[in-house]
Amino acid sequence: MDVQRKFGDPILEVNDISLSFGGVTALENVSFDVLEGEVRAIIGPNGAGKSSMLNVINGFYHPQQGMITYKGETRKQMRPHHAASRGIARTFQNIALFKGMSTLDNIMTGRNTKMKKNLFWQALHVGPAKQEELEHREYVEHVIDFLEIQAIRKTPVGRLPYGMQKRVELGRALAAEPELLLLDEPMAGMNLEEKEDMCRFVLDVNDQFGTTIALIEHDMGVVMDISDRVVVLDYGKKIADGTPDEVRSNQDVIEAYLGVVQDDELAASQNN
Amino acid sequence: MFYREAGQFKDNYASDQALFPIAQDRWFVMIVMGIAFVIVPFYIDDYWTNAIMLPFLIYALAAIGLNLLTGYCGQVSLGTGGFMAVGAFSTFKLTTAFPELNFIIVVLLSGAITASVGVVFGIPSLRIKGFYLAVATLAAQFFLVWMFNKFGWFLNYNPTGQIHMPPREIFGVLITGPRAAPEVKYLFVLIFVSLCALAAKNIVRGRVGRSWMAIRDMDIAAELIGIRPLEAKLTAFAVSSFYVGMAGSLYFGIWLGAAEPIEAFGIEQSFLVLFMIIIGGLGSILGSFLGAAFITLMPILMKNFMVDGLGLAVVTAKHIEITMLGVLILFFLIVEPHGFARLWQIAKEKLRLWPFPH
Amino acid sequence: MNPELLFFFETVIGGLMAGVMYSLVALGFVLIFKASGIFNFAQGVMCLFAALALYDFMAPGGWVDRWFGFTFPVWAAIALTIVVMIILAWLIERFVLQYLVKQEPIILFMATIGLAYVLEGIGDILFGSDVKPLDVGIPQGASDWLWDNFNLYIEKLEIFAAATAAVLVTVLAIFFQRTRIGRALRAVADDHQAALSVGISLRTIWVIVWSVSGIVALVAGIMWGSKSGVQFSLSLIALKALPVLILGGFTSVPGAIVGGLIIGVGEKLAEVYFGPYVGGAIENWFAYMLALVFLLFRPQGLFGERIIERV
Amino acid sequence: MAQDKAQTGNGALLRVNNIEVIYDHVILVLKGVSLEVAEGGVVALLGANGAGKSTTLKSISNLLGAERGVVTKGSIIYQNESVHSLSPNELVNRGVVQVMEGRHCFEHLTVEENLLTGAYTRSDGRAAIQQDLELVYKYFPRLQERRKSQAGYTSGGEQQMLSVGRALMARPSLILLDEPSMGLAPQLVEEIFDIVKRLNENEKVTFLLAEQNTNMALRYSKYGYILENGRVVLDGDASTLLDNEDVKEFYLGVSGEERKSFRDVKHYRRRKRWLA
Amino acid sequence: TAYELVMPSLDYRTGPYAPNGIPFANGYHDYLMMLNGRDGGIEGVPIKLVQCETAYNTKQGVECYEKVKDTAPSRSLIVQPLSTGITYQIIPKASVDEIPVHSMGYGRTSAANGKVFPWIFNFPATYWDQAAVFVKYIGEREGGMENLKGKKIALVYHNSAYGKEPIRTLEKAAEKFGFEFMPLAVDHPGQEQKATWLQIRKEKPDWVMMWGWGVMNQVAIKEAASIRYPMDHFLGVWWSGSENDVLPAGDGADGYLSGAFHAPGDTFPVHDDIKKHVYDTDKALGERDRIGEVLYNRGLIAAVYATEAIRNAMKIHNTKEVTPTMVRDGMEALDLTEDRLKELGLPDFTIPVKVTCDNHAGPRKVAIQRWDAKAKKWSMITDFYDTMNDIVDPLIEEDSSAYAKENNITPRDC
Ligand SMILES: Nc1ncnc2c1ncn2[C@@H]1O[C@H](COP(=O)(O)OP(=O)(O)OP(=O)(O)O)[C@@H](O)[C@H]1O
Ligand SMILES: Nc1ncnc2c1ncn2[C@@H]1O[C@H](COP(=O)(O)OP(=O)(O)OP(=O)(O)O)[C@@H](O)[C@H]1O
Ligand SMILES: [Mg+2]
Ligand SMILES: [Mg+2]
Repeated sequence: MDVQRKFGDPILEVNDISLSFGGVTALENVSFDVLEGEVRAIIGPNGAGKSSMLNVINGFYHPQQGMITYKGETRKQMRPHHAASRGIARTFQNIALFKGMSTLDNIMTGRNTKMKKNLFWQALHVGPAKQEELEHREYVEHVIDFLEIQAIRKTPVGRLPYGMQKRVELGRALAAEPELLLLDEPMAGMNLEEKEDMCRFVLDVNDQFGTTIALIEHDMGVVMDISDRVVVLDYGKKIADGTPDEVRSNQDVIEAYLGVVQDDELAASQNN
Repeated sequence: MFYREAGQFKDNYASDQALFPIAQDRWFVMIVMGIAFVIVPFYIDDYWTNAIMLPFLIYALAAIGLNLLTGYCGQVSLGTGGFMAVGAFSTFKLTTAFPELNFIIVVLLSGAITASVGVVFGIPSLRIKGFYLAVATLAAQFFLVWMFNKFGWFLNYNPTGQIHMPPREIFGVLITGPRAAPEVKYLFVLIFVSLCALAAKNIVRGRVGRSWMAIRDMDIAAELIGIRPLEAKLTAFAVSSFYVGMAGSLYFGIWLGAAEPIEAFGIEQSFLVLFMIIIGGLGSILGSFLGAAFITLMPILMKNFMVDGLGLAVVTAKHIEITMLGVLILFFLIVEPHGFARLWQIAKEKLRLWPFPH
Repeated sequence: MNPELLFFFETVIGGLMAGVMYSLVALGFVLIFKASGIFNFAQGVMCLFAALALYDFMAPGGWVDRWFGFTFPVWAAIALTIVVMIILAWLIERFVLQYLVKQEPIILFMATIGLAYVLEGIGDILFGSDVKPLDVGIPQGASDWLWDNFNLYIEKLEIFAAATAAVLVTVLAIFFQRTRIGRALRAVADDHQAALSVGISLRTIWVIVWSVSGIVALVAGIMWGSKSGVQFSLSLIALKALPVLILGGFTSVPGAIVGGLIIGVGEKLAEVYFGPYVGGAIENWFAYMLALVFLLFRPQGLFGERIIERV
Repeated sequence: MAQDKAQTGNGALLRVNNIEVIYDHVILVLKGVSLEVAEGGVVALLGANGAGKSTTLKSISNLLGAERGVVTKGSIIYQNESVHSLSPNELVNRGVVQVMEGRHCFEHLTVEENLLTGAYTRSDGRAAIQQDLELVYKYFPRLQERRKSQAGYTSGGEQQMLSVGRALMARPSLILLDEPSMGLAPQLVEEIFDIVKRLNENEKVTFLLAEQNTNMALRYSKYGYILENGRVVLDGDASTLLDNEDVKEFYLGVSGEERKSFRDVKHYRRRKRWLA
Repeated sequence: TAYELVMPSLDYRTGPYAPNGIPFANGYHDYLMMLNGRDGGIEGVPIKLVQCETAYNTKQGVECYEKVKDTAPSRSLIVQPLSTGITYQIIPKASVDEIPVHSMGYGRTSAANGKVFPWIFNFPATYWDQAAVFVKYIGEREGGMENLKGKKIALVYHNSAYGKEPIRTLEKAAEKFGFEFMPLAVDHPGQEQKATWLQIRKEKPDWVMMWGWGVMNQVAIKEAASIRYPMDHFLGVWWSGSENDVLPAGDGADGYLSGAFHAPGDTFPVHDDIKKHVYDTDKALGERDRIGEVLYNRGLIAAVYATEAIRNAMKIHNTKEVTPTMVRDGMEALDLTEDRLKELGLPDFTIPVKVTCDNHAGPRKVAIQRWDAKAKKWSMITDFYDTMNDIVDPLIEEDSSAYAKENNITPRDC
């Protein structure tokens, strides 16, 4: 890392979170924080509780125990739309796009919380409602340009290949102008080239808009390269937390997750 | 080839978001509207008005209403008949209580009353989903109809439980009752339905429409990106019921003129409108019209063809008609599960590429 | 016994019995839904169709009689009707379902409505629309023994129906939960495409379930046909089965029975004790309201599979 | 192209000849794809998003119908027999099983029931099935831990393991794997490819796998096809492909000598394409 | 081409009520076809029967009405809507189109008032008359009207406009005679009536009346038999008294009573003519052995009334090319005497009917018939009873004047 990156105060802190479903414990006393402006990775073996953690953060799961502090406000749990309107946006592990809608409309939904005109004006579709619609359309077009998906603007997302769908999903999250962006395996199912693009998008969002990013990813190359700090979960417990380099050399992490370091990519990135 | 978009450039977002961004579409719609408004009224007679155009237009309005709820917001409702009854009875009570009230206002108010009833019965949708909700909405269907049938107040204490539309004028022209001229009824309904369709189209391409569709496609994700299910679902129920209520109002006021709650607003009514939107195309305003046309006209056309054309016995024709209607429904579903609207779209895409297949 | 109390008992038992009759219809819905995720609106018409076919095999003046000059004894007629229902299932699969793999539930629902029209039309053309009194030898009338000894009024037909339903439910529940085919059926309901990919033949499965539910429809058709004659109205009993269905859960065989019992008792008690105050005929909506109330607490019905909500 | 470079003589188990696929009547997706899989081979199908990998696999296993896609041209020959018109279950009976992309599990069935459903077509008795169940559990211990949970409630990776495990339960002779490594933790990715290797060597199972993890895929396979825009643009032995400069640059991310850090990619690369 | 008399018939041979609609439609059809075959129509002018299927559905009824009303060459001379719902629908339209409607024994009762409803006829009796006659009959059976006091009379009714018709009359009668009135609604289609009959079993009404239709009738009669309700205290309106209704209950239905305004059976000369001119010439739609069923005969008598009215019209206006307006005049001058009935081959089939300008409901008399389960036969067991004018007339007056007011109709002078 050539440039020294600067981060602000913690935008998000999770404290002592425990979550279980019937007999299954998904999270157990997990605490960590995310600093403003950083790229924070969450890694861990399958079923470790990473996705559950994101679900807790934006209010879909309600933890049995623990506190979440977001932008200085502490609560036991969030309401999903409350989280959304306070600037938390996310993408999903199993793509959760609105299949029947076009790319453009999908991304426009991301701006829903920002649109205010009431039903009556919308039914008439003149004056203020139209104005508002156009303003937001313009912002969305920025996002579309940014993600280079102009060509599929009007395509129903159900028809898009997997990778494109992931991109549209990112677009939808970006359209909300989030302060905290939660990404659940954004690069799964992409080839290298596309991963590079995706990393670029993530880093650009982070740079240009100062958006804080929390990201789950299994590709160690990506995680090690682009994240500032990494939390490692295993069986619902936090087993490590630190910079990529610290984590990589942590014996627990190697045993639980990375396996014997033999991955070419990992080796390669170590050489870097 | 015929349907070429090339060369039609849009240089601002407004024109890209226009109702019919493609010129051919614009022309097509204008021609259809021209015929409907200018030519048809000169030729229309009692039969065409009462047996064909009024049911078609009024059902189209109801279908748009249900489509907003089911096709756009994904909440399957079988309470349409009950909500139409609310519209009809509101109209009856309003015109008899305030004979001077303009009929246009009566229709709008009936819609509004139905909307509020719709919201109440929409509340369970926050918890109940899919077919469970569909069946649960039958509670509304049965309860509302029962209520209108049971309490004399709704019927103005008419001993036989029928309601009648008294003759009413707007701007000096008789619009309801048997003496109203067929073309007047037709034009009135046509104007109403066209404006409503336009408003519906506007709603579904704006924020509210998108949040409905988001709820439909994946309600959890929608909630997580900041769409309030409560707000979205209840507005869908409200707007949908508003439309259905107006349809009920016209259905009773202009078309039938008299109605009996159980018969006129029974569960068949709910199913009928549901067929229309599925056959026409869920999530399509155009589809609502196509579906309404199919379901209201097809049986009549088939009947007239078989009885007048082929000279079949009436009863045989009826049996064949029922069977054929079923066969046609199956046929179209197999050809294109997403309804006529989708078929139309595919046809357009083919036309665009014509003479090349892909 | 105190007449008020007796009346209460009678109402409850009457409700239970009526509920069982609804359950028989609901069971057919459950089978198909559980095994293919299709909300089969044609179930009611299938009951009618089965009863019509059965009647035709047995009664003088039917096709069989006219063409061959004889009629079948009851058991043979039932066996033949079962064959007819299996053929019907095959035809339905062959000409309709096959083309609708992986479509959305509402589309499949619509297809079954189309099917209902076709069956109704064909049933009318083939068998006419007269009322056909069906008698397969099920005892009719009030049970004399209960009447004489306890002054209780219970229909023999309904006792018979209850016993039949109990047997059916037991067999079907075991079939679904314990057998390989049962597992495959549930798999199909979850994901058509994935089921195909593991080698489950949707076509076979569909023929099987539609046949089974055709047979269940026959049973329901026999019971209702014996009760009120075979005629078009028979197809409308589907509407009485719907609240049972949602209350018990679309996917649960035992749910169909328990739901039926609750709805039956609930609506009868309401009609008898609450109805007179509001003018009566509240049974219909009350059944739905009752189901709705249960659903508010358990959106998947009492015994239905949990609706999986995840991101 | 494929024919003249046939991998192992004429013993091709599967031969796809010049197929065209159209979705929804109008969307042409595959524009003449041909490929060949030798008996006992491991063949990788590579390509960017939307190149048509999944579509190719689905046309082989005949799962396209469910998505309103049709093969309009060409032929698919398996064991010297055209399988174009067979139903998917008949294909499974003949030993062709596909693991679909995107974890199609039976949500309401438990993990174990899912696995057992995988053995639906088998008739070699309970004991044998039980044995294979143990085997799958051995490969994926995580599944054993969650065996009684409803599949719909398992994590993404667990579902992925489940769909791979389920396919193994059918004891197929040809497995079509669509992105098996997606969403799996690194050591599991390794594990999956190990399983591929083991089954291929010990049980003579043939594999056709679509993968994004080019590096892995090519290391474990013998032959590879690169698909772009619905056409095969390059094919060859895995080792040859690994050495191909273009492949290296675009699929392996090694330009010149070594791999670049993701952070260092400072501009979106204008990709060079073999075919527009 | 030759002039033809257009007579539409809005049938329902499909849907839940088809079992009842079919025999009626057959009776109507057969009589007209018989006239065509035997006499070449009415006074030599052939009849053009235009059938239209409504499935007992109001909306389809509207379509049918609009379709048939202007049929060439004569326009519809007289419409039989055959459903209370459709009748209500058509009443205002027909009045504007000036086409007479005959809703025989159904439809809107207050249409009896010819001053307000010049185009609508509902002779020979209305539902309110039927209710009144039932009360009279019960009084007679109880040994005098004064004995009605303190009796309990239940009404099991189809929960629709049709089923609700008698309620007002019965309420008035209950007031007057001091019996307890207990209405029990049954929802369409009425396959499940357990609750109703449990209530009856508990409350033990002395008499039960029924206004049912379709499957509701059959189930009710069966249930009544099951709870061992005495069948000779169970009275159905004339639409609840056909073979279809009682046969499914088997022996249990023996002794069940129902209203009627014509005789059952196929023993009248007219039936022989029908067999000869319709069935032997293969023009029939129904089966020969069902001639003479109650509803068949009802269709037949409807056809008799209509054709006699047309014949009248021809006489009055002295033309064979009658119009609907003329037929209306013919209806209002209808006087079907006993002798005329005999001439028509219907001796003692029904009572004489006389319709006038202000009385469109005719004699308003009803008889009672009883079902014999052994012989599988209905038979008339009483004479025709008069209605109770003191109860019914004011109701008709009230209802028709309310209608007139609502629709700005000035009652004509008669
Ligand atoms: N059901 C469908 N309807 C219409 N188009 C489709 C459908 N499925 C796929 N496509 C289109 O077919 C093309 C190829 O898709 P396919 O899924 O085969 O790609 P892929 O190579 O598997 O991509 P990925 O790596 O993202 O999985 C894409 O452009 C996609 O838009
Ligand atoms: N709603 C739920 N009900 C029951 N169990 C659940 C639920 N959600 C998650 N789990 C379980 O909790 C554990 C953690 O799941 P989670 O999805 O968080 O894993 P993950 O770390 O994201 O794994 P992966 O990398 O495979 O996606 C898993 O074992 C999963 O089966
Ligand atoms: Mg996860
Ligand atoms: Mg793919």
